[in-house]
Amino acid sequence: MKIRVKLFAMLRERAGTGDAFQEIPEGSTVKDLWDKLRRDHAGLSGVEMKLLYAVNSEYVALDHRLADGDEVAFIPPVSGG
Amino acid sequence: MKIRVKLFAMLRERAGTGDAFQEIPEGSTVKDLWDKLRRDHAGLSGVEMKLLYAVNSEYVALDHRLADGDEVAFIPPVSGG
Amino acid sequence: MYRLTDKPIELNELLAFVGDPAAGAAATFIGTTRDNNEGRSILSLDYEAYPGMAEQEMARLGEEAEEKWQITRMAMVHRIGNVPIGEASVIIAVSAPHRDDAFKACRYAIDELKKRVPIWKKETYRGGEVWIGSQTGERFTTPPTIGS
Amino acid sequence: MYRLTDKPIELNELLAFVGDPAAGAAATFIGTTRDNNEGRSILSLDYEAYPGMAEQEMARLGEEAEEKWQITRMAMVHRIGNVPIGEASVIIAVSAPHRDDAFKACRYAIDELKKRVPIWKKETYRGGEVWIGSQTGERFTTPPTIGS
Repeated sequence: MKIRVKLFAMLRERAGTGDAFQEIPEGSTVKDLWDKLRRDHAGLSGVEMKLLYAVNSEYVALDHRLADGDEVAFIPPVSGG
Repeated sequence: MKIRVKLFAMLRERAGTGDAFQEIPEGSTVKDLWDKLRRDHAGLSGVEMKLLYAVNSEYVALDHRLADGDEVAFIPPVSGG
Repeated sequence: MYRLTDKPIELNELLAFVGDPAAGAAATFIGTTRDNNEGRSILSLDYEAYPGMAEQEMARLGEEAEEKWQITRMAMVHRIGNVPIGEASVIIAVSAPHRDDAFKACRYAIDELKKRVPIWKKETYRGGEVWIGSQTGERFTTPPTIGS
Repeated sequence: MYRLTDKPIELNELLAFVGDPAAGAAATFIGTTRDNNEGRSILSLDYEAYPGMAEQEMARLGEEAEEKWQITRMAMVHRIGNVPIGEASVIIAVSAPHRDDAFKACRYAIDELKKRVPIWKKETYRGGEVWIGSQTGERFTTPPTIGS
């Protein structure tokens, strides 16, 4: 499946990109995608902060199953205001 | 004693004046002044709303004793905002 | 800044007054004149104040707010005279390092203003007018005016 | 009106949007960038957002406020990109027939925005920068950037 990955703030800086496509196997979850990103980007492997996850702009749980064409956002602790 | 009397809003309209001088005897209280005003102005005699009283711009009780030159305000229920 | 004015209140002026590089939050309250009250259509609104004492009471409740919360600055301006429908009759602005203080102080200020600052509102309807706060059981329209 | 902008936020635009002859009260919150945080002098501030989702979450919490309180209209604009010290990073305006609803809905909106709208602030100090919210125990300055 082809997934669009959005990274923000510190995650974006650590990965060196905020917007990329990833190929992942059928049936993958948000967690599978995150594990893959951490393997691919050394800068993400040390991330320990609590993240939130959004698929197509809706918050989801880490075990949410992805579909082809999904946009997945990894959301570090927000600090707007 | 010469006292300056300030009346506002409905009291002012009922008395026909908002700013006047009154001569009252030495030792008079705010209540004495109010009783005199009610005798002088038919429009004030029927006033039943709860008033507040200020002498020289400070809220006082009805039995506050007046001094020559005081400015006494009769304050109907406020409705600013 | 505690002031009465017979001109439109300039919110930006209040905000400039309370603005401060150390204050991260500002809360404001804007009271506007409505076109109706309890189902009756309002034609016009007039405010009267006791000048001097009104500003003094506003400043006093500002000081009380400063004792209760950590605020940077407060501004409060009330309009008097005729206020066209939909325009601001009162604006309060409060700045503070943190929003909780700004909100609470702003709320306190408008609540206390309505309780004790000597200002009165008169609503004019078709066929009558009422000094708000002074209504009696008799449901008067225009009260008789007695010469002094 | 739920919006991101990279230009100065115009409070008057928000107030015009929420203004209504039936609404007697408007509460606003203005968050401004401060020149310091926990004793450190801030040189500059930058905000980043997840466009699309940020506006959607703002609109959602506006709808929640409408369910909880009787409000007339809400407007919420957050600035992104570099925000000079002392300028507004966020403004929320809420109109309502009565002030209690306006205050509560405005407070709810800023509290919830800070909890869940996907926007991030980066503070730059002399010698380092920090994404607020993402600080770790190690007290990093500029994090290493790894190429993709």
